[in-house]
Amino acid sequence: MDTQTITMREALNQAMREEMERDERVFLIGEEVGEYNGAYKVSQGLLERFGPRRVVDTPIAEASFCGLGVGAAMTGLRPIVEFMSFNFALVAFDQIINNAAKTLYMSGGQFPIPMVMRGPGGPAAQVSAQHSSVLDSMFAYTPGLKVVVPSTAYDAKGLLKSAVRDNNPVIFIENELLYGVSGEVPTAEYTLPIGQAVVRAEGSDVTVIAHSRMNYFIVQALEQFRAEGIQIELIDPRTIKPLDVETLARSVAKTHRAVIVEEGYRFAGVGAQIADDVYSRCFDDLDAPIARVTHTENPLPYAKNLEAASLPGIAQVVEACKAVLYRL
Amino acid sequence: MDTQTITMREALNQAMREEMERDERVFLIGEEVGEYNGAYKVSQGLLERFGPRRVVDTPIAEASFCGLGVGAAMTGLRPIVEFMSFNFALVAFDQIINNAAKTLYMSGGQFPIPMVMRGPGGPAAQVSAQHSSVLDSMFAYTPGLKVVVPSTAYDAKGLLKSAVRDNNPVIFIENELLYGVSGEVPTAEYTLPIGQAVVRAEGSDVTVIAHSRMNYFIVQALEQFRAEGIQIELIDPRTIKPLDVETLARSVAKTHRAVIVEEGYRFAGVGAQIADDVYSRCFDDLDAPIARVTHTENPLPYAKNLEAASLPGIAQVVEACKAVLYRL
Amino acid sequence: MASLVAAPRKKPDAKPDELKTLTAGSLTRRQKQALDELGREKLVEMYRRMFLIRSFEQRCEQMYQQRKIGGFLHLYMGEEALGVGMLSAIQPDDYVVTSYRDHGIALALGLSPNVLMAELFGRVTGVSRGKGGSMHFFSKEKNLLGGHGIVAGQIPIGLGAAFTARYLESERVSLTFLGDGAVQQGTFHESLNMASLWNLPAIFIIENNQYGMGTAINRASAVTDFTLKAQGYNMEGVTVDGMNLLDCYAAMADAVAKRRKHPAPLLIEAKTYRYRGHSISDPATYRKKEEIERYQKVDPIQQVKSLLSELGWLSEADAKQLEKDVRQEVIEAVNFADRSEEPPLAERDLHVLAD
Amino acid sequence: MASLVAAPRKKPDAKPDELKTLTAGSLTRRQKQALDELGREKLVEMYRRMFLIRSFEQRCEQMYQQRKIGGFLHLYMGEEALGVGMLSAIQPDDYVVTSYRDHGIALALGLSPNVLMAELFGRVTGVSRGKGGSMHFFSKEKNLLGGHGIVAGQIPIGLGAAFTARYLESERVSLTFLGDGAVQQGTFHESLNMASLWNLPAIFIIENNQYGMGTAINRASAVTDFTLKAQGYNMEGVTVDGMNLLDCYAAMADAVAKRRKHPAPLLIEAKTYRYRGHSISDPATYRKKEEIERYQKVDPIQQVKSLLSELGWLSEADAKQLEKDVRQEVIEAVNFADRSEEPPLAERDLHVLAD
Ligand SMILES: Cc1ncc(C[n+]2csc(CCOP(=O)(O)OP(=O)(O)O)c2C)c(N)n1
Ligand SMILES: Cc1ncc(C[n+]2csc(CCOP(=O)(O)OP(=O)(O)O)c2C)c(N)n1
Ligand SMILES: [Mg+2]
Ligand SMILES: [Mg+2]
Repeated sequence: MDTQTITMREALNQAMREEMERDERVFLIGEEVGEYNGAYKVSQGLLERFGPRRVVDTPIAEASFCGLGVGAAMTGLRPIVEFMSFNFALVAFDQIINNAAKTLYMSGGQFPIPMVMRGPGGPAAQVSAQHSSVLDSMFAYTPGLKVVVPSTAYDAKGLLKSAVRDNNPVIFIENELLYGVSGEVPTAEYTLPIGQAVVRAEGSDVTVIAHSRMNYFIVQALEQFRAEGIQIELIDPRTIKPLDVETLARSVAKTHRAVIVEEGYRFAGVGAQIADDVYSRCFDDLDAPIARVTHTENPLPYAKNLEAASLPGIAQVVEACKAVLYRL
Repeated sequence: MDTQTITMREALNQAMREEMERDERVFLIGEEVGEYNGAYKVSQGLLERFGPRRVVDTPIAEASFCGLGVGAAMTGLRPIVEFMSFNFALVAFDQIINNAAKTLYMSGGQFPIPMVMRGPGGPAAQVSAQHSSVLDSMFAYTPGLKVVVPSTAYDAKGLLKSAVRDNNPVIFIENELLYGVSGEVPTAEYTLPIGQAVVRAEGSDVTVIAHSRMNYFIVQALEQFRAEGIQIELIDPRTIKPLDVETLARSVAKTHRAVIVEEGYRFAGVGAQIADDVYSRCFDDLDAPIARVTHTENPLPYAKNLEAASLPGIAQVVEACKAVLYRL
Repeated sequence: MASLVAAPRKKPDAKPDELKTLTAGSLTRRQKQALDELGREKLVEMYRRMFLIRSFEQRCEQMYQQRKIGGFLHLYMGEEALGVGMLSAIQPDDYVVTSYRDHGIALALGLSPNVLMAELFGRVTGVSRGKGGSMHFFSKEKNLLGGHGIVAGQIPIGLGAAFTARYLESERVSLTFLGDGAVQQGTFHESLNMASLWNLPAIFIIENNQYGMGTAINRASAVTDFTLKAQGYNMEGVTVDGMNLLDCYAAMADAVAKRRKHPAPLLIEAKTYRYRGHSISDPATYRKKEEIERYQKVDPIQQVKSLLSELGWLSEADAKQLEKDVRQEVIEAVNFADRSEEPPLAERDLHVLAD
Repeated sequence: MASLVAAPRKKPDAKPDELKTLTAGSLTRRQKQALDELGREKLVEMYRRMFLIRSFEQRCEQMYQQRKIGGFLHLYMGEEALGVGMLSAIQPDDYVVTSYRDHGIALALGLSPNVLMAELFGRVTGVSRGKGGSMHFFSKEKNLLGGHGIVAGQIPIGLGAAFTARYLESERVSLTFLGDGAVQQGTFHESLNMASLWNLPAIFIIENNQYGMGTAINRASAVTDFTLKAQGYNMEGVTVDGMNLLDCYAAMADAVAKRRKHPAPLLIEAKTYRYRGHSISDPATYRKKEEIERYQKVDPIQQVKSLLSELGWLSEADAKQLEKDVRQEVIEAVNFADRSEEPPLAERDLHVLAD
C-alpha cells in the first residue's frame, strides 16, 4: 500500500478537501478559516480551492455560527464548524447541547444533524486557564453527540472523513501540540469507522488507556516502560463516544490491571466512565484498583513549572503502573 | 429544639431572606425574581422586603447577568444569581466556567468570587428535552466550583445559607418537583457545612447512594425494600463537590455492595465519579461490581410513558440492589 | 439610592398607541391591494385558520385541565393575525422556525390539528411522534424547523436556513419568529449581524406581545421600539400592526417579493398581544383587566370577520357554518389523539442517533 | 452564485478617513482645555507612560524570542494614546476590565513594569503570581479586574462592576475595554442593554484597531461605525481618534464628569491601530505595508512628543533623559523578573478555592 508521511495538520486538511470535493453540500465555517487559512493553518488552501461560498469566515460569535450549522444541517447541508479552539465552544454550549444534540430526537426523527464541530482542544503551551479547557467528558455525557479524539495523522484523516459522512453531530477534538506531528497515511482514499479503539502496543502486565496527546506521549516513551521492566498494553480509544469497551475489556481480562490517562480533570472525567465500564466488565479479572492519571484539580496556570506539575507526565504514568502492579 | 414544618420552597426563601437581612452585600438577581416573586415562587416577598435595589429582575440574558454576578462579586458584593432553571445556564456556561470558576486562580488569589448560582435542575414533568437537562457532573468536573444538591427542606435551608456565606462560586441545584415537599426545619437559625453526606437509612445489605430527587423518592419507598427483604443503607451526598467519600466508603466497607442512583446520564455522570472513588477506596471490600441506575441514553421525551421509561424508578433501584446481592 | 428598576431616559410611549381596526370603508391603499392579491377564497381560508387556532387552543386549555396534555402549554391566542397573515405570504418551500409558542405557527402553515393535538397528547401519531410536545412541533413536510424551548435559541437556526437558501442559490427565504423577550438574548445580536453581513434572505419577526413572561418590555429592554436596533446591523426594519391580518400579510408579501431575487435580511416588529398568561400555569396578574380588554376590542379574528361581511365575502350563515365546521374539526382532532397509541417503548431509544 | 463574503449594502468608508495629528497651532477648543486641565507635569507623565508601554513591549518581543516569555503575547503598540489618555481621566477607585491585550492598560493604570514583566516570566512576584500570564493581568490594588482571554467575556464583568458602583451609591464608574471583534459577540448586546436599562455608570470603550485577528471589521461587522449601535440601546455613543492622546483624555474626562453624579452608560468607539500582528505569532500578512505606514505617520507617541516640545514643556534634552530613564526602568523590570523565583510548586494548589 502506497503511503505518504504527513503531519496531522495536513491529514485533517486532506480529509476536508476530499470530502468537500466529494460532496457539494459540505462546507467549512468558522473564524479565520478562509483568508487566514486557519488560525492553526488546518484549512490551508481551502478558500482558494472552494471559494468563499464553501469556506466561510465568521465574526466572533460561536453560539450563532454553530447554531447556523444546525440550521444548515436541518435544511440539507453538511457543515463543518470549526471552533478556533474548543475553549470557545463554551459560549456555544446551548446550541451544541440543546440544538445540535437534541433536534433529531425532539423532531421524532425528522431532522438529522449531519454536522462536524472540530478544532483543537486541551492545553497547548502556557496559554493559561481560559485557553486550556478539556471538555470531552461534557460532550460525551450528552446523548446525541459522537466524540472523536484522534492522536495520529492516520486516525485524524480517516476519522474526520467518517465524521463528515456521519449523519449525526460529531464533536471532533484535535490537539494543537499534535498538528505538527507526522505519520504514515495511505495515499489512496480511506475512512476509519467511528467507535473502534486500537492497541498501540501489546503487553501483558498492565493495560494503559489514553487518548489524544496522552496516547502520543506514552507511545514516545514506550522505551521507558521496558526499561522499568513493565510490559504495558497501550490502547487508544480514538473515539470517546461511542466507547469501544470490548477492546478495553479484552485487554484488561488479559493484564488484570488498568491505568487510565487523560489530560482532563479527574472528577467525572472521561476516565471515570472508562473505569466504571472496565470495573463492570472485568470485576473479577482485576487484581488491583484501576489507577487514573489526570490533570490536577486546578485551572491550568501560566507559569511553566506549575503548568508541568498540573498535567499528566510520563513519570506519573510509570508510577501508576507500578502502583497497580504493587511494585511500589 | 423548636421546629417548623415548611416546604423546600419556603426553606430556600427563608435562607435568602435571612442572609439578605444579615449581610447588606447580598442581593438576588435573575429573571422574574422580583415583581413575579419567582417563576417557582422561591423568592416570594423578597422584592417587597428588600426593594428593587437588592432584588433585581433581569432581561432574558443569562450569560450577561451571570457575568454581572462575577463582576459584582469581584467588587465586593455577594450575588445570588437565580437561573429560572439550570437548563438556561447553558447559555451562561462560559461565564460560569471561564469567569466564575477561574478568576480567583488566574488572579493569583486576588479576587475571590463569593457567588451563588441557584435554581431548579433536572427533569420536571413532561417539559421535554430542552427543559430537563441534568448538568451537575459538568459543574462538578470544573475546579473552582462547589456543587450542592439538597433533597430536603432542612438541607436546603442550611446549605443555602452556607453557600451564601461561602467565598467561592457555589452551584446550588434545586429540584422543581421537591419545592412543594415539606419537612421539619429548626425555627432557630442554623447552617449546614458544605461537603457532608448524610445517612438517611441504615442497613447492612447494600449501600444506595442517591442525591436530590433520587434520594427523596427512595426515602418514600423504603418499605418496598424491606418488603423485598433488602436492608439498604441510603446515603445522600447532599454535596457533589466536595464529595464526602469518607462517609460513602465507610458504608460500603460495611455492606460490601453499592448502588448509585442519579437522574443524569450514565456516561461520565456524577455516579461514574462516585463509583471510581468507591472502587478505589473499597476495592477489597466490594463483593460485587457497583450498579448504577441512571437516566437512559436519550434526550428526555415528552410522552408520559417514554419519559417514565427514561428516568430511574424504584423498580430499577430494587433490581440493581438484587443484582449486586446476586439475588436475580 | 435610585433604584435599579428600568428608567429609560427616553420614556417608552406613555399613553398606549390607539389601536386601529379593519373596516372596508377605511382601508389603506396597501390593504386594498392586499385584498386584491388575496381574493375572497384565500381571505376566507385565512379567516378559517385564525378561527382554527383559536378553537384549537381553547380546546387545549380544556384538555390540559383534563390532564390529557402535560408539561408547559404556551398559547398563541390573540396573535392569530400575525402567524396567519405572514405565513399566507410565503411559499411552501420557505423555511420557518419559531419558539415554544408554536401552535399558531404550525396551524397557520397548514398542519392538521390531528397531528398537533396528538403531539400534545403525547401520541406516536403526533407531528413529532409525541416526543416533542407543545414546545417542539417540527414538520419536515412543511419546513417547520421547530418549536424551540430555549429563548432565542431558534434564531441561529433560522440564520442557518437562510444560509442554506443562499448556498443552494434557491429563491427561498427563511422566517424566524421570536419574542420581544428574546431580543435581549445574545444570539439575536450575533445572528442579525451575520444575516446582514452576508446578505442572507433571513426575515426576523419579533412577535412583540409586550411581555416576556411577567416582564413588560420596558422593564427588559432599553428601547421599546425594536426597529431602532435595525440600523445597528445595517438592516431594514419595519413595524407592523400584529393584530391586523392584512398588514401582517402585506408586510411579509412585500418583504419576500424583494428578497427572493435579491437576498437581504429584514427585521419586522409586529406589535401584538397574548390573551392568556405566559403559559397555562401563569395567572398573569401583572396585567390590568383594562389592558386585555383594549386588545380584545380589536380582536384580530373579529376584525377579519366583520371585514368579510362588510365586503359581502362571507355571509352570517356561511360564517356560522365555517365556525361550526372548524369546531367539529377540532373535536375530531381530540378524538384522533384519543384514539392514537402512545409511542411504543422502543421509541425511547429511537432517534437518539441517525443511521 | 453571489459569494457569502461581506458585501454590506452601505459600503464602509471606501477611502480611509485622513488622519490628523496634534500640533500646538491647530488645537481644537477641547484640546486646548485638555491641556489646561492636565498641565505640564501630568502631560509629561502621560507621555512617559506611553513611552513606557512602547519600550516595555519592544522588550517583551525580545524576551519572547529568548523564550523567557511563553504562551500568547498580544501587544498594545500603536494604541498607547487610547489607554493612557482615557485612564488618565479616571480616579484610582474606578473599575477597569479589559481583554487579553492588557499590557498597555495595566501600565497606563500605573502598575510597575517589574510585576508585569515578572508575570510574563511566570514568576511568583508577578502581578497575578505568575498564574495568569500575558492575558491575565489582575490587580486588586488598581481595581484592574483582568485581563480576560475569551473575546467579549469581560463585558459582563464590567457591567457587574458598574452594578456595584451603583449598588453602593458610590460615584465610581466602570470602564470596559473591548475590541472591534468583540462587538459581534452576544454579551456585548446583552450587557449594553442592561447597562442602559438600569442607568449604570458603565463606559464601554471599543478599541477599534480595525482587525479582529486577521479579519478586517467590514468582513466581521455589518456596520463599520459602531456608534450606530448605541441608539439601539437608548445609549449615547461617541467616536474618538484613538491615536490622539488629548482626544482620548477629553472624551473620558467628559464622560465621567457627567456620570459620577448621574449614572448612565456610554459607548465610546476609539479608532486606533495595532502596529504588530494580532499576537506575536501572527505575521499579519493580511495588512498592506502602506496601511501600517499611514498610521505610523501619526504615531501617538510622536504626536505628544512634538506637541510637548512645541509647547516648550519638554526640551529635547529632557525628552532624551526621560526616554533613557524609561528604557532603564524596563531593563530593571527584566532584571527583577529574572531574579524572581518561580512560584513554589505548592502554588499549584493554592487559590483553586478561597477559604
Ligand atoms: C434562555 C432561556 N431563559 C429563560 C427561559 C424561560 N422562559 C421561557 S419563555 C420566557 C419569556 C419569553 O418571552 P418572549 O421572548 O417575549 O416570548 P413570548 O413568550 O412572549 O412569546 C422565559 C423567560 C427560557 N426558556 N430560555
Ligand atoms: C470566544 C472567543 N472566540 C475566539 C477567540 C480567539 N481570538 C482571540 S483574540 C481574537 C480577535 C479579537 O479581536 P478584537 O476583539 O478586535 O480585539 P483585538 O485583538 O483586535 O484587540 C480571536 C478571534 C477567543 N479568544 N474567544
Ligand atoms: Mg413576549
Ligand atoms: Mg481589533
